[in-house]
Amino acid sequence: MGQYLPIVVLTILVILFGVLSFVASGLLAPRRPNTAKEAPYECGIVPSKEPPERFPVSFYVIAMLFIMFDIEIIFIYPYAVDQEFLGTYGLIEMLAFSAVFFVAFVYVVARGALDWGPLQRYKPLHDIASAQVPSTPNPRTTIRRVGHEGRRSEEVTAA
Amino acid sequence: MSESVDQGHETAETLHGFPVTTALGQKVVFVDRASYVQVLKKLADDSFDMCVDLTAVDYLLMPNRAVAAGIAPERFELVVNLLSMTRRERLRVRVQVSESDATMPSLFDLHPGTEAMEREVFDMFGITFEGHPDMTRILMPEDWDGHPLRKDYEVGRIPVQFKGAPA
Amino acid sequence: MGVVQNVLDDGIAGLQHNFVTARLEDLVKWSRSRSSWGVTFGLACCAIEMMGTGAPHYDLARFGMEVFRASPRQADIMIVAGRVSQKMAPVLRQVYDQMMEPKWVISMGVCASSGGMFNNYAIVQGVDQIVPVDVYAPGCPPTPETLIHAIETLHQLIEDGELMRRREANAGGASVHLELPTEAAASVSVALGTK
Amino acid sequence: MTVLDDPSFASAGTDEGGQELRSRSELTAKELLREAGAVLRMSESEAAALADVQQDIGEDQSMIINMGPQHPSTHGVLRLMLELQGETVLRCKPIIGYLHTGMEKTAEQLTFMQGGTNVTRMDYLSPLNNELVFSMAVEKLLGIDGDIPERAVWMRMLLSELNRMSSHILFLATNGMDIGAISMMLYGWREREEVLRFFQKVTGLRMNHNFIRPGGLAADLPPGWRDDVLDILEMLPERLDEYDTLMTGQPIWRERLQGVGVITAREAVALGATGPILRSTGVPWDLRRDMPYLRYDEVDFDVVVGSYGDAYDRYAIRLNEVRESMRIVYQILDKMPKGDYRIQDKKVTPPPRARIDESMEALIHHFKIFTEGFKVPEGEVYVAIESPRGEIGCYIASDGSSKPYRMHMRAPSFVNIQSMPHMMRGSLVADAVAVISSVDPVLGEVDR
Repeated sequence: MGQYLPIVVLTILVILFGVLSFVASGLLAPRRPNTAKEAPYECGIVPSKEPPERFPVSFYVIAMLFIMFDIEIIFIYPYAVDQEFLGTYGLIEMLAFSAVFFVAFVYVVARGALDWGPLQRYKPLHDIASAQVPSTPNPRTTIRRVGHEGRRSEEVTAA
Repeated sequence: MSESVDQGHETAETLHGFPVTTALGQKVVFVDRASYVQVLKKLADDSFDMCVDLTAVDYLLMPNRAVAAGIAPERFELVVNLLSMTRRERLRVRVQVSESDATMPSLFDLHPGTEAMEREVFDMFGITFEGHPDMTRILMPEDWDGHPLRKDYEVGRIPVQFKGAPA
Repeated sequence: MGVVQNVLDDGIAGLQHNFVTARLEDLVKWSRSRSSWGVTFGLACCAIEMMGTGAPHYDLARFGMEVFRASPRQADIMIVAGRVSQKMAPVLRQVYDQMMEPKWVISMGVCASSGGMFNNYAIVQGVDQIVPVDVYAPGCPPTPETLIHAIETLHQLIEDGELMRRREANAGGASVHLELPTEAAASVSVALGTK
Repeated sequence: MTVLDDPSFASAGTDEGGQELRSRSELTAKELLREAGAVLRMSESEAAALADVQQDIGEDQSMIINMGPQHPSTHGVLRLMLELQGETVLRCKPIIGYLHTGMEKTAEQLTFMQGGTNVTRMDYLSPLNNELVFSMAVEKLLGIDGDIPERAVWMRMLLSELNRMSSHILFLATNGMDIGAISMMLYGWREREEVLRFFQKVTGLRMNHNFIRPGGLAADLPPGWRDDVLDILEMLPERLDEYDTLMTGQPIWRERLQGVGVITAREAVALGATGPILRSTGVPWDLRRDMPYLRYDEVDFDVVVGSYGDAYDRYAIRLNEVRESMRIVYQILDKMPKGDYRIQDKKVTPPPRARIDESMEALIHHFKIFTEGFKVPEGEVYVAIESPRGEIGCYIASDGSSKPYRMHMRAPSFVNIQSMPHMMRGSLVADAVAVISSVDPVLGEVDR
């Protein structure tokens, strides 16, 4: 019986702390509601119409992926605690377990659910630039091109 | 294009048929309302392709101002600043707008950049632009009445209370 | 009975001020004044000086204003930095209403305090027509030192203000009207941290 | 009943009716194409190419939200109404006017001598450039723009270039913070404080100096100004290299900015955008080089030009323009002539303070100039210079009295903001923040 006492005390303390802070803030905070406080915050503008409930599916995919990998990590914790007791058998088991998740991950990446990156566009910059301005009026000033670092080669379309 | 017509003692230069004066070294052409868009289109083809600024002036308190010969000064005047990058030259176009029907054709199709400037001129002076995609106020709140930059619109000063303050 | 009902209504401010709650009151007031976060309400030139005050050289973090929260829900002090135009006035009022109690307002710069040099149709001649202002910081723009002086005055105000016996009059936040002392002689004794 | 206790004051006031973005169902196809295509006159092929942003999504698919006046990344009180489909921006409409101060109306009440105080509060990141363009316009009207003393002209160039450096350093700070490099804000402000301290020493104020006045400058440079400038110029280079390693060298930084907010040269010219936005598309148009004013034709410097027209180019342009400005300031230090800092023409310049005590006429002259101001001959003028954000122009029509009849400032940010919807079309919300930051608008000069 003795060895379980610390766990029991700990759970009671945790529950107590959780409930106490929840109730205290509910109790002690001054309550002075007004319409503006209930309204959603829209950068200072009073929202005229309700925001639609429907959201694109890509948010949902991201949420699902997060939950999946979160659960995976939770299972790895007990393995990590008893790692040497489980030995190579445990390691293989853990790797198989992770492989299952990895397959799902590869599938999702292959289907392109994760490439949300900035939409990069390279517009044809036909050389209006050089045709525009004839030779420089002031021989002392030259034109220096910048912004070439890290550009992928095929995008260099300008003169 | 710009021929020098000898008129009396000084040669009155004209551009696309409209009188040109030089104000402090800057060429200014006075265009009338009817052929306003055509002249600007010709100017745009002739390398004045960037419309730098479009604003208006209310000449209520200055009726007899210096205007090129043959132009009847009206109350409002639209001022368009054009820039030619190839010739490194600026040109100012002044158009008289009468108070009775303060409407002008919009430059939006030729110079899309003037969309906001025309909305500001509408907001501040009340000159409407036909063919403008979004003729609403831009600076003042939507329910504001009156056009602030007109000369008959008072400043809205709150009199300061210290002794001897100007009224 | 009475006390419990007061606490339920007004939270901690419902308690009566007595020797038991005195220490608790000091603790709450000290914590509020030492970690008050500003809501980013930068409008015009004063906003650049406000950012300058938050920057490493003048470092507002020394006074607990470590970060400027963008959303009014997590902010205590609204620093109105700049001229308030007629179009911006309802937005200012909306953001002020959406701030949680206790909240304070510093009117930074002469344009916010009294319309400044723009006495015309477009500028609200003084923010105190829209929101209750606690401290007015003069200057156009106030140098970061003036702003820090205003913030320290407000912190001192929070520490000295009553928490428990709040008057029922001001339904809004703890909006105590107070101007910087005009005559230079009576300089405000800003006790930094010492009681 | 003041507004304090009128709860409905806010709700009634904040919606701007006609100025707001109308929802998709209310628009005709042509208007929708224009707003989605964002303004430009497009050939049919380009309009068809636009189909990548599909037009036929239903009403409830997209959401119109406010990136409103009080928002950390809109650089002031700019309000953007975005129509979003998930994270993609379909349409965007900037709504401005939240900082409208009626400066052009106020300018008609102030004399030419006082005009500087009003104008300097427009673009509060480079106040000296506002005063410079206003003073040059007034001097041109007076006809004295040719005989401003040499020292005054060179001092104006020095202050204008230092102001360009402090404005671009602030751009680097806010651009870094907007994209996520928060520490960039701290470094940027640390450098900017040095330049502001120099301004405080010379002009007496950190901002809104009213130091460049029609006819010259308000005062001479304080003794020891040369080594203050040299301190700044010695401190900056390795700080700028620090920025290079922190930002230019980072793949994340490049990934976030390259190809984002792209605009071509034809679109930039059509929209009237000037400054770093125009130069990022490859058009080498810089007023300091192409239509030189002050003594920019006696100073050699590079015009920095990009070639892709995206946010990364605009960042690289501004970073290198700080280096160019330092080069110019070095040359100004060598060429700064001796002489008086203000034109000696009695009509414009008040007598020096010392002489007022001795002679009666000086006192009357001083009193007349400061109360009634000097008379400017009738006429109209438009002068434009290169401010850090683009071409800032001052159009003054005067009626011969001592107050301008009409003063209009052509604000570069006002026009550059109109090109934002075009750059933002089809990008993500995070890129919208990068686009706002790369346009670097200052709302003081937008709303005037």
